[in-house]
Amino acid sequence: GCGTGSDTDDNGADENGAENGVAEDPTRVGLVLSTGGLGDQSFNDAAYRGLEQAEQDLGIEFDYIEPEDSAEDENALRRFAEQDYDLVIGVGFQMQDTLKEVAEDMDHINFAIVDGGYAEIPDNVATLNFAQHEGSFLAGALAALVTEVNTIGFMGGVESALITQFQAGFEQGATHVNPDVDIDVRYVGDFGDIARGRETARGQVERGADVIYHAAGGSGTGLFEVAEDEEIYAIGVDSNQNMVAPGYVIASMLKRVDTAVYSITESVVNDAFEGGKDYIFDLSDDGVGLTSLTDLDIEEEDAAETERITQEQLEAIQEMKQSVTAEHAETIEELRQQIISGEIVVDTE
Amino acid sequence: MSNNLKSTLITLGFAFIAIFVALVIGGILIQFTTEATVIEAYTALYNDAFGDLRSILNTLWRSTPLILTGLAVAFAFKCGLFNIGAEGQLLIGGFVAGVAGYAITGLPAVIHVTLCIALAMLAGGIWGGIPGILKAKLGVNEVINTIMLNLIALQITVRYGIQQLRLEGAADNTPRIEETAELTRFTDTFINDIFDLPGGVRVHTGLVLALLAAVFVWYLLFKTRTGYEIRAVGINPSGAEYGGINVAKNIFLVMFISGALAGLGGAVEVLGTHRYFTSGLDAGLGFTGIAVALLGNNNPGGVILAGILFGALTQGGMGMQFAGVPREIVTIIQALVIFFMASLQMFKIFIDKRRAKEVAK
Amino acid sequence: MLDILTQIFSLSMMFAGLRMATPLILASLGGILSERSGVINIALEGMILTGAFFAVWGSYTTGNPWFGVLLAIVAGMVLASIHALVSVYFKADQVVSGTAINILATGLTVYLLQILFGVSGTSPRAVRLPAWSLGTVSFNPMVYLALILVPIIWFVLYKTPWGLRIRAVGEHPQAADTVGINVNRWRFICVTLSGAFAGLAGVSIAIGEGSYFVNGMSSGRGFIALAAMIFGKWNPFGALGASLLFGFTEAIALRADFQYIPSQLVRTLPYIITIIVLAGFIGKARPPKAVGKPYNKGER
Amino acid sequence: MSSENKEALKEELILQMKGITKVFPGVKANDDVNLEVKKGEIHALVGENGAGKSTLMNILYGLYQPEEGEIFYNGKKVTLDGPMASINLGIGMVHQHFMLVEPLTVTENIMLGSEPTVAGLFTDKNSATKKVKSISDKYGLKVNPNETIEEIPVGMQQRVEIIKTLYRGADLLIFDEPTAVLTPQEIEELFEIFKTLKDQGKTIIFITHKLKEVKAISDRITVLRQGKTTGTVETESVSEEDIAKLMVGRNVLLKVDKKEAQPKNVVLKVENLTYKDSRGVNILKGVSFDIKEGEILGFAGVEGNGQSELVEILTGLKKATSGKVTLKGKDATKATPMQFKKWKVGHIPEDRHKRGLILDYNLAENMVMGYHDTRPFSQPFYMNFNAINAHADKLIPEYDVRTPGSHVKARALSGGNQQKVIIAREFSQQPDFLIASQPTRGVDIGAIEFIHRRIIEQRDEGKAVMVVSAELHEVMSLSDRIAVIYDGNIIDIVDAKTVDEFQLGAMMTGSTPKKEESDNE
Ligand SMILES: Nc1ncnc2c1ncn2[C@@H]1O[C@H](COP(=O)(O)OP(=O)(O)OP(=O)(O)O)[C@@H](O)[C@H]1O
Ligand SMILES: Nc1ncnc2c1ncn2[C@@H]1O[C@H](COP(=O)(O)OP(=O)(O)OP(=O)(O)O)[C@@H](O)[C@H]1O
Ligand SMILES: [Mg+2]
Ligand SMILES: [Mg+2]
Repeated sequence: GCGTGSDTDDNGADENGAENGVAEDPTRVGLVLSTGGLGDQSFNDAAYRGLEQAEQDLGIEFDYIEPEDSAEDENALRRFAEQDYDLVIGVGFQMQDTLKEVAEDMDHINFAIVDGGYAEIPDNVATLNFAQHEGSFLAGALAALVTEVNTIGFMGGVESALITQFQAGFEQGATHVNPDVDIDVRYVGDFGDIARGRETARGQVERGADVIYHAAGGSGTGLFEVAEDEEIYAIGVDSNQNMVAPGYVIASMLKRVDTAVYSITESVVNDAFEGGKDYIFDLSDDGVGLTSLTDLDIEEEDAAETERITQEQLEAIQEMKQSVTAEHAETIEELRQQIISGEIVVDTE
Repeated sequence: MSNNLKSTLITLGFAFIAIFVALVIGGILIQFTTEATVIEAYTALYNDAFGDLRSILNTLWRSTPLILTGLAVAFAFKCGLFNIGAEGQLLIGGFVAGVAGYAITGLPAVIHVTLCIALAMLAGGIWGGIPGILKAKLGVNEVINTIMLNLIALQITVRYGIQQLRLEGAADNTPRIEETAELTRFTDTFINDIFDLPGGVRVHTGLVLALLAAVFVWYLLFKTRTGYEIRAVGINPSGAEYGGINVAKNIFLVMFISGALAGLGGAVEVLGTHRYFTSGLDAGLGFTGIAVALLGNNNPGGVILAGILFGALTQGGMGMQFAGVPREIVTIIQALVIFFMASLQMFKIFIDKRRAKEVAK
Repeated sequence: MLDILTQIFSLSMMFAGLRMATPLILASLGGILSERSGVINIALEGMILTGAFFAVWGSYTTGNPWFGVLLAIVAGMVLASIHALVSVYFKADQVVSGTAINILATGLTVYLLQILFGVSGTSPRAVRLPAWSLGTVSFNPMVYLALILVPIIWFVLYKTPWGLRIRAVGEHPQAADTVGINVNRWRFICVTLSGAFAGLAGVSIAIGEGSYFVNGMSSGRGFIALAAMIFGKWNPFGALGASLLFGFTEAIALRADFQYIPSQLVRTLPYIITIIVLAGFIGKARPPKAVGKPYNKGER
Repeated sequence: MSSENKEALKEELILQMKGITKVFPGVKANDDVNLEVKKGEIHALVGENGAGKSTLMNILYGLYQPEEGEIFYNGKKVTLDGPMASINLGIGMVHQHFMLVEPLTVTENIMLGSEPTVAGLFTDKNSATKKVKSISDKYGLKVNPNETIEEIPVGMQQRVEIIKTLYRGADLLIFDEPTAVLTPQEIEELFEIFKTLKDQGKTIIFITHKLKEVKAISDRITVLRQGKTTGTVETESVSEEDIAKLMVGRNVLLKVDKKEAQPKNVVLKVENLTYKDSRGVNILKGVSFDIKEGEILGFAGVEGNGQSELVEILTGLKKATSGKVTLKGKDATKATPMQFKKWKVGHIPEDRHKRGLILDYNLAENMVMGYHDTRPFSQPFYMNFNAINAHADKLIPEYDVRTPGSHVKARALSGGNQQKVIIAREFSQQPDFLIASQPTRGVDIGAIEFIHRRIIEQRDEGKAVMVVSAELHEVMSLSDRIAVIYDGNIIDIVDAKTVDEFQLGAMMTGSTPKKEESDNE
């Protein structure tokens, strides 16, 4: 769907494009989402957001495709390339082999892949990778610091290559600050089942966990509901989810797929695309990281302004930060620096 | 014979009307709720499904696993069995093919590929055979067991198997299969020299296998003693028993073959399309196979046609997305086509009634 | 080992099982109504999903979750009436029609989420149904409703004229026809009602315990409900038992701590148990005789 | 007859069907049919299989709508657009294949569609049961209201059907071949019921293939032939032969004509056979007998005394609990149906729809069922459909199967012709031992004659034949020896020439001294 964002967005893009003086020949970006499609509350949504932002700021045009199953990925990638899009982005490392194949065929087109790794990266491909394990390390550390009962939980969606990285980082971070902490690891078995997510979280609470981190997409919503009901703390993932259950989500582990997509797009717009490279987004460049532990984030304030949350809810978030997480902010920052400097090495599996 | 031809033509005519009506309704949605126009959308649908050689070949490529799962379901139906389990059988078959494809090395290509396929069919066959034997020996309803086995297969293969076998740091796939285990793509064969195939044509020899499977099923059902027995059991088990037919044996056999066909569907996807067993294989191919079978009237020829129809809808659906129709509307249109195709039955009854009236005069 | 047992047979595990079972109970009751009248309802899955969507939408737009309940029921019924129209009156294959409904529902909910909420994936937060406390226990209303509906449906099926007709229509439509019962109309009614039940199942997963709609949140429950219905031999109490078994084993898989078995394999437990139980103890389940066959007057 | 009388007669007519035409794809089932029925009479409707009797009655009951024709009920023109229209007029029908819902109880079946309720909500079972009781008392129709249909015998099922019509206030009752599935005793009972109904002022239309019954019970007879009315006659004025001729259009031999039997070697030996069903009930309690080449051993007995199970054991469809079956010197106790076929055992099953035919297979396919694995029909990798079709094309004229061709589905044939298909199939394989179970059930007289002749031919060719029939007359006229079976035991084996109907009847109900003896086992 040609930027099926709402009409107003398109108009906005046009105006912006005109201002930037590239209206005649805007940069065109094709986005092939992974099979979960839009609404996964994870990288698909984030990648889309990044391009929306680019549409507004940089005056690009973009199209996206949601393949019905992964067999269609190639088709979609190739179609974009054949239509001479300036940049074709694939999301999810399920796509990495197909993308490489297409990129080698169409070597005059720029490609990027979110979460993809190659032994040898083709010259026209940029891989965008995230140190989710590092961010999760901080989430684990925070959880271990906040827990009052020495038991924390990790709730994954489905056992998979990606989610394992979240889990590994979380466990390492937690034991780093408190070697004796009990970590209850659970998988929902589904990325889109709130009810199962809820029961999973309830089970974790029953076994004593009072801080739970999730990497379970839509199922994670169940965790936030349980956090409110059972008065425990949750840690969100991928984007700022602190507003979902204000006062109960102590932090979110951000994974800035949107920023990554935006910046690679920007490089194309500026004729500065450099392929054959692996772009790693990690703690050092805020490609991953925790939401602020002391003050309100822009997103949180923005949510209140646009009335997605009430003023009281905003205050609840603020108050929670002050009473719960602020005291650990320094420790977490230190850990962050240690990881950046290489003093602490976080494993992925 | 000419009467037969006539009724086939009439059926085809109605099929077109059904598709047309579905497209009209879908068109209204497209026109009023998306930025694409009906014309753009449907031109894209047609072009991507049948517009040029590449589209046609890719439609056939998308049809390949659907024809196989459709055959699996249809074959079981002919014996009065409802195999909802093609999905699970496909997964198991695909998984086994994927594992055999990389774990076994050093074999010549023909042998390796054949071995992978044989193992996949065996595995799918066992997965279908379990509910088959439970039905045959204990009379347990096959629908419930095939549903259960679908869920078990998903956990064992996609969820557990892949996690155990995938290489560290790699995506959710089993390791890539050896080249000797690949089903050749048409682009790598002499066909390429003749037609000069464009890039992105992914149809592979799995298509040939699917068509062969259809011929096999047709021959088995309608030309052999086994088929005679299977159909008899499907229509009237007591009568078949009276006729000296071993009902239990046939039920097991049919579920085994049905599972093997679905397993073959998994194998061609793995060996031909993906080249590894991937979590993406869990894409409802088995469930769509049910619709393919029933739309195809449970006959192999019909299954091929219905499989191509669904392949075209998927393939063309991608084109519609490029034209600005979001995927969900594509999905809705697919559902509408099925509805109207299924409702054709009504027209047939109507025509029969009209004929009776004519005879009376 | 003992630890596992105490975990499994704890009260909270029972409660979790009951919560997980609720949508299954409701949907399988719908399945019973439909199949007892002779129409296979493989479309429960799609109706649950659609019901869940409208539950959230109704609750969200009005702030009153009960309005969501109402909408979910209506939505389930509308979808079901399409299935009924196509498979009862147009004599389409019931399984094909059901498959089409399921495909339609996946597309439709995503589409409506876009159109009505302007978002994709997860809906905004809706108002949840209030929990009802009964002494020390507290559940969402759907749990109680499911438990109450079981005897009611049983009563309707076995103690009222309607039930008698429904059973007759599904078992021997010609016989019903010859005493002046309108076979197709009863089938239409039953299938449509089954949609209401599936809609309620959708309510229970969407705003029963929670407050959101997520794409594909029915997660195959329609098929499990179908299995529960067969497992329970098309009897409401049987289906209740089967649903509880499924819910309970699922709760165990989600919540109990099996040290040495990978969780993916633990998750197969409910299904393996079902196969074993069916093979070992229950055996043959005889479906209503005419199920799956469109009724044509002139045909025998 | 004075004109006044004629007027009175017109008054008396409860039903007139005029110029009824009904077409099914490929068949004109009724072609300008006329039928007049008087109030309070028992009117027999006869004709060959496929003559259109059932179709005409289904039209009267509103199940089918005719393409042409008019119906007058009590002098008024009526439109019967559904069963409800007919029921409301007071027409009731007992179908040949009962319209009963098996898992429901007797009362539930009877009240279905017109249930009394309490508070308009739930079924008032008590008052329904009461009403059933009062009807059953009034007309002498014994039923057990709370048993399910599955549990009760056929005769009672039929009484349930009758009560169903009376419950709805029927004045005109249609019976489509009500006696085809009944035992002689049950037929007696049914006729008593007919008389009671007639005494109470009800009118009865009655379809049967048994001319003796027509003579015994009816007042007038209407004959259909190939979809057309041949005429209506007073029963008193015609003989059985006359009716037969009207139906078939030629003279029919109503008596079986046969030579003296020439028994030779023993073909089948059954020793102490017992059978327990899945619920643990003893069905066969130690049965022993043998059958020789060139003789017909008939089995007389009220249905449900173990005959069906005996036949199924002797064809491999059921396994004996104990005892021994020896066939041509080989132990056949545990043999499969296929083995029995290989040993050249022919079997005409009692239920042609359940066992005998694959209704959706065409005639050619049906005519090789059970022999489909033999040459020339089955070749190593394919079935030779040319041979199969040729086989059918040869048998169809030979066995006088009335059908447009061998490609027609068995379902489309009338019952008699379906039966002939089975007979053609079994006889064409030249069996050494033939088991014929209810070989002429529901079959018209022409076909009965034909079937009987063929069975005796088999005997005369030196084959061993076993005949099981609920029809005493049939058993007596076909058999050389008669085994009387009662409650799972063979009471006695008697010479068919010396025994009479009353003796047999008595033995069949178990009232001989021998009964106690065998019961003691
Ligand atoms: N529903 C139907 N569809 C098609 N053909 C039918 C149908 N019902 C009856 N026929 C055909 O119409 C003809 C008359 O059938 P009908 O049942 O009236 O005969 P009948 O006199 O009752 O025969 P029988 O003595 O065997 O009961 C037969 O050729 C039969 O095959
Ligand atoms: N759909 C149909 N198509 C073709 N023929 C039909 C169809 N339905 C019924 N018939 C035929 O019409 C006839 C009417 O049925 P009827 O109740 O008289 O049974 P019948 O002929 O006496 O058979 P039987 O005695 O074996 O039960 C049957 O012979 C049956 O085979
Ligand atoms: Mg008849
Ligand atoms: Mg008959």
